[in-house]
Amino acid sequence: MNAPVINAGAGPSGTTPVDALVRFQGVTKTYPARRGSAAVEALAGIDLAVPRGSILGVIGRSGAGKSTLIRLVNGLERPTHGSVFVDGVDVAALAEAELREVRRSIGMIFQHFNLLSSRTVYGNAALPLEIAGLRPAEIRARVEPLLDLVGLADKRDRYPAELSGGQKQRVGIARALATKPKVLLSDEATSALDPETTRSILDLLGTINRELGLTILLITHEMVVIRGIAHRVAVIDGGRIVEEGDVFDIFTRPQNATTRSFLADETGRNLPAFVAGRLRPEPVAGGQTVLRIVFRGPFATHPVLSQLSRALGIDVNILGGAVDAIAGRPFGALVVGIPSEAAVLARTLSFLAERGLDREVIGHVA
Amino acid sequence: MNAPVINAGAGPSGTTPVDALVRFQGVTKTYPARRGSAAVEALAGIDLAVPRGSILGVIGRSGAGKSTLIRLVNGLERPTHGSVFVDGVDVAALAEAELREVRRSIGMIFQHFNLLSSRTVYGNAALPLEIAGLRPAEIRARVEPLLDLVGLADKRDRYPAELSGGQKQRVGIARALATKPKVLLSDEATSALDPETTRSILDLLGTINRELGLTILLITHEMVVIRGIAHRVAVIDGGRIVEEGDVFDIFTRPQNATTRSFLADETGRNLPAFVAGRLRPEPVAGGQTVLRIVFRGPFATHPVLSQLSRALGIDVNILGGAVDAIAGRPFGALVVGIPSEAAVLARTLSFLAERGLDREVIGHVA
Amino acid sequence: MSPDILRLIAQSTADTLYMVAVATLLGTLVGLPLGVFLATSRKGELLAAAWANAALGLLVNATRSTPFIILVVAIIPFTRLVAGTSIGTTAAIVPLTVAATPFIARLVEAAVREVDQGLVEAARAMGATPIQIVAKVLIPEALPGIVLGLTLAVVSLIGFSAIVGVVGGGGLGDLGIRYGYQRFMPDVMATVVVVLIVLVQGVQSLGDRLARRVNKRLRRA
Amino acid sequence: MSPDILRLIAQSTADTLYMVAVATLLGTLVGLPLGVFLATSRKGELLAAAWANAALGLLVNATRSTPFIILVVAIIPFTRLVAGTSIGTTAAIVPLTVAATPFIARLVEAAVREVDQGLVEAARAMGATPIQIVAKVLIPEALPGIVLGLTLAVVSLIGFSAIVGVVGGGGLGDLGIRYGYQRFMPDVMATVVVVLIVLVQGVQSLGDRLARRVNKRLRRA
Amino acid sequence: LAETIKIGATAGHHAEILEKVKPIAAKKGLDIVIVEFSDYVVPNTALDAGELNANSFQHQPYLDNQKADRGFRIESVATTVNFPMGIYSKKHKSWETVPNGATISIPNDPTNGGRALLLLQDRGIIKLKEGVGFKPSPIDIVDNPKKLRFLEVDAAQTPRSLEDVDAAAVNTNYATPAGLDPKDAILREDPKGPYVNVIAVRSVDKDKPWVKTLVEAYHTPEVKAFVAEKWKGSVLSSW
Ligand SMILES: Nc1ncnc2c1ncn2[C@@H]1O[C@H](COP(=O)(O)OP(=O)(O)OP(=O)(O)O)[C@@H](O)[C@H]1O
Ligand SMILES: Nc1ncnc2c1ncn2[C@@H]1O[C@H](COP(=O)(O)OP(=O)(O)OP(=O)(O)O)[C@@H](O)[C@H]1O
Ligand SMILES: [Mg+2]
Ligand SMILES: [Mg+2]
Repeated sequence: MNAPVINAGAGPSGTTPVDALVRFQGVTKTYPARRGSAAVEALAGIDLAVPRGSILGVIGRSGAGKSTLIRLVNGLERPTHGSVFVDGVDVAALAEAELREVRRSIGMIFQHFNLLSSRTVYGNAALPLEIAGLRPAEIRARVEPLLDLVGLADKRDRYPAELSGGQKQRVGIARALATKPKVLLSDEATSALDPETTRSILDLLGTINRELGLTILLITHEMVVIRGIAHRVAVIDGGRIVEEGDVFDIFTRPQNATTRSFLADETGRNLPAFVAGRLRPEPVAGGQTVLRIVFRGPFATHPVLSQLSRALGIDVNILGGAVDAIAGRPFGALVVGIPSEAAVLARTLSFLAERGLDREVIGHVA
Repeated sequence: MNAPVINAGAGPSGTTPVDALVRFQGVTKTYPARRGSAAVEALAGIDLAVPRGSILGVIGRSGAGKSTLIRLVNGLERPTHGSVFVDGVDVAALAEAELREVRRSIGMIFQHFNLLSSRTVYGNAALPLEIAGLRPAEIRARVEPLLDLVGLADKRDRYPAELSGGQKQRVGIARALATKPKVLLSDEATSALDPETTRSILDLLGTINRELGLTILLITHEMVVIRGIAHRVAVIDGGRIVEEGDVFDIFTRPQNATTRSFLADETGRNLPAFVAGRLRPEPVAGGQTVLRIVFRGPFATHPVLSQLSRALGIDVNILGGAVDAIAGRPFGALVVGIPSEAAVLARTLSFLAERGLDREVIGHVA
Repeated sequence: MSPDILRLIAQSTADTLYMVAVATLLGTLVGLPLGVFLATSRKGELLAAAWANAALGLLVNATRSTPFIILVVAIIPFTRLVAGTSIGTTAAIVPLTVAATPFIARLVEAAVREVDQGLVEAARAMGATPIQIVAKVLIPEALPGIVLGLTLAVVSLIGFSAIVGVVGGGGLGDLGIRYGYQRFMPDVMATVVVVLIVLVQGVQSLGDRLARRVNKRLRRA
Repeated sequence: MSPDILRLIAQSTADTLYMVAVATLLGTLVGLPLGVFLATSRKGELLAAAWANAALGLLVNATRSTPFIILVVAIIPFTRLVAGTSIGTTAAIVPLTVAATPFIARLVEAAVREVDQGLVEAARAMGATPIQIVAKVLIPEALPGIVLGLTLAVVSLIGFSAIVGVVGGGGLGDLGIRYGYQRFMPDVMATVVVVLIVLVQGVQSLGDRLARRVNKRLRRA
Repeated sequence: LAETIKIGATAGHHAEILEKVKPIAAKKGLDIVIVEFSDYVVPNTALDAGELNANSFQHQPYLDNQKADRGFRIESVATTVNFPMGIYSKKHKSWETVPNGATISIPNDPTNGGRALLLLQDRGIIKLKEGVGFKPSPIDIVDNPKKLRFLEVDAAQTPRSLEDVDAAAVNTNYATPAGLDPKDAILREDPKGPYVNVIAVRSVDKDKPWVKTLVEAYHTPEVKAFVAEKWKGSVLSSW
């Protein structure tokens, strides 16, 4: 139809051999055993490439190894085996002193903020610039607009102990961006932020990514963040990458159980409780058959349900689901009810199949 | 139609005079001025009641005063003016020693975890029980199942420095629940958790709430948390409560701009970028008129769009939005496109009006 | 050196160990709670007893500012009461302890002040009594700092114990002074210093090791 | 008390202040970097120079374990080199400084070890050099602890300075011992002790106040 | 059955001599325990309190003074040795060449410091306040025509200060071990002065039989020979 279908333009595709700014090669990280506690294999055989200028989202269960993974990029953690290349240099092989140069081009937002209690908001954001040796006037010119951007201009002279959780996190964000790094490592940078502030921070990151080509590794538990800003996503589970690829592909056709479970809330894949509670395996006379239909690709924004309804002369009842954009491309997953008649079901399924839509019979309700 | 419409049974309604377990009365909290920094009015005239056995979600921008608000409940912060009643006792008027008794019936999950670095996971979770004077055997009987529930049984003897962010947070959750408190104060208890773990924690809290009547004050930035577990929600902005009430009411008909902005991502109220970018104020010949339709109340699960499509013989194109349950009740907000003809629009609007659905013309696309 | 001198050195080493060990033990017994109290009892703090805090602070300062010899003499009646005599190694422990206690108290105070206030808050939120907060939060969390402080105190005491020669206390430092300094026997002086260095080196590395052992904040990569 | 004695007390107070101030200043100048180095140079740490760490640690321990009088004698040539003479108030500053430095170093070391490793990590992630980490992270973050440590050191030095009577250093403590104690003039002794207490009390409360001022971790409710 | 007594002594000569006395006394049935002090007050306090049976470290003037000051009930039962004090110099061959304004280091304890000042007064170099007794201090100087500057240091430190001052007043017990020859002193105390040291006991004990044994053991030719040989005449026995 004439609905506007736009392909997400930004971000290199992952299928062709890419210019990887960050590349993990056979990386293993084991935290050694301690009296009374066994060793922990936090990462096991990680191979992963982050294309230059792209935003890679990293998701995974608590304790899966996400923080360990990104801490390897700037050498805060050393791999037990394997190599981590940043712009062609194996940081795992560099001595601490040699790492310094590399680190100055990497910004990092820490999961626990790590703000200096002895410095004000301004002083904290200025720190990496001082370290880089900028003059006070240059520092001011850099930091003040940044504090404005993260909405902390009025907290400029406050100490961290006087800030709310989200305010601290925003200081960490400003600090990581102050040096205009090539790579940004972001460990749950928006977890303490409200949705509105989160959006504005994501907009900021997106803008820097587009305009300055910033490469971002972004750990998050908020799927909306991945959907909104990431180009690629890596799903890590038990120290292994269980799924990795284009955000749209993975969000619309997750293969791994963990990924599916993560996406359940986000893409309307889960059944609302009021449907789930009534599902039966067998059709009920006069009831409805519950289908899940996934809209992706060229038909994502076609009025498929409307046409189905008219073509078959049936009521199609939307029970749950969502239609939204993922990585800038329209996508929908709806749970619908159609009259419980074998013929109706057969015709519906073939109608959907003709249009290349994923469809799945979930059950029946009275 | 015959779709299963279920009312959220749990949680007392907020309209009748309730038995408030926690009640804020004219509470103001000002952090005093410091050399070079002005005073901060974190809370300004808060009146709020939390019914016994209910779950109150508190949302608001970063720095709005949420943490300050819940820290008043157990007297960690003293109000500048006003009273905070917990089970009829004004905690603001109690001396530190008198507060102790009240505090033992209140569990708290801190935004920054506040785990003792010198104690293992088990030791941290056991702390409140030691303080309450339980014997080691009783403590073990209480703590171990709880560590199982939060998925930390295998980290039992680890120290916080060896835990991931989410693992730390779960220790904090286990610790807060260990004493079987009457009231739980939760400050972003799931912010560092992946969606799956978040769900399991919310299930746990929901169960305790239902079975033991635990009253919960829950700060969160994740609307899915509110939607999934809270009965009531308070929106706080600039130290004031700008909106408060039943979750379903507020999520489906937010009055305040902040609330709306927060809910945008969650309930499909926002326009997908590919629609928003093409919106025009005037109809385009052969184009579509974009409407937002909100499904709530008795018609929420009726196949309204299907019927509209058939009744008017038009294609109704779903451009965005979501259908899901809020506080256990079905709710939907969809952005749809109908053919851009004045007559079609008029008939559509009256069709929707007859069914009592909120509708709004947003614009037009080519 | 004559065997007599060697025997003297052995005896003095034993005396030093004895005096320092007992003085540290007793000094810690009193100094630890005293230090915790000083750290937590100012206005607006956990135990909030501003008056007692000021009084004890003054007492601590008074003890710390009085030159040791004057202190020794001033407390002779007390020493007699406790040790039965005012001279000799055992008696010397009394003034040594009196001097060590406020020193240890200040070191403990400094360590306790470093504890994250968020943890105290967490314990308060659980309804912990001040005693519980001290026992379960402040001391365990300050332990690495306290251990380093005690190490510092022991080393200081070893050096300090030289002065107890005033009351015939004996010990290595006194031996060094009496033979090395007053009788001008450089070889005795050198030997004493070497033994002292070995002793202090041992105490220090033990303390360092222990402080690291009890420090659970360090990530082990 | 005769005006002579009063003049003596005034002079001794001035001497004490002079000696302690200069010794603290010089001791801090050397002890601060030394302490930071000791805290950060063990294997696997920031400046990782295990050998230098062990060597300096030994030096510090050696200095700390040597009884002061022996130290005074041992460094007489050095004292002469620095002060031109080995006796008198100015000369006394040299051994006093030598004794103060390792003490201050250990106190600074303990304070620096308390700094949250996460902050060091953050600075490392910014590409900070070890010197920058020390100057911009470790020292500012450890400042409250360092201030308390220096307070402790100054108070100890005030008490300690009594011993420099050995080399004619003068000062309050020495006056107290010689007149109050040895010549049995209880009024002089009492006066000296009172002046000392006032001095120490002043230093301590100044230090406490300063430590709180530089501590930005405390929430003000 | 042997009787045991505790004798307090200051480190150095007094203790060393007692070590020599010890075996002799033992033969006479008296066991001596020597308690060494590095202080001049505590040995008397301890004696007065009965924690010591005797002490041997002070001369008669000092003892008198202490008794007057502190009301000790102790008294001397025998004289021991004398350490005549000398004024030494590394810069000047004789007192005559010591210039005006010279710095003199003297012991900083009252008796020894006092001795140094009294020695200078005896030689007419300074004048002390009337009736200051045996423990004058530099503030008791009323006339000082040579404008000498006095630096009070620890008695054992005086020989070590010779490089830094024009002259130093050194007790003989510190002079000899420091390598000074008492004959080289540019000024010397009269060996027959009042500063002969004594053994002191508590007044109540003075007639006890062990006192007699102790004094007898002390005043033996062996001890005298030991003193003479060890200190080559710079320490004078009184018996
Ligand atoms: N000790 C303090 N001194 C001064 N201002 C403070 C202090 N504590 C909090 N504030 C200020 O009070 C306001 C409310 O803080 P609060 O921590 O309650 O916010 P919040 O709603 O919890 O925010 P967030 O979602 O970011 O955690 C903020 O502007 C904060 O900067
Ligand atoms: N220093 C350490 N010693 C031992 N085990 C550790 C250490 N640091 C991390 N771990 C363990 O390694 C695993 C991975 O930790 P990591 O911090 O990478 O998880 P994460 O994916 O970031 O989790 P979260 O989402 O909860 O932050 C966890 O099981 C954790 O307990
Ligand atoms: Mg993590
Ligand atoms: Mg908060």
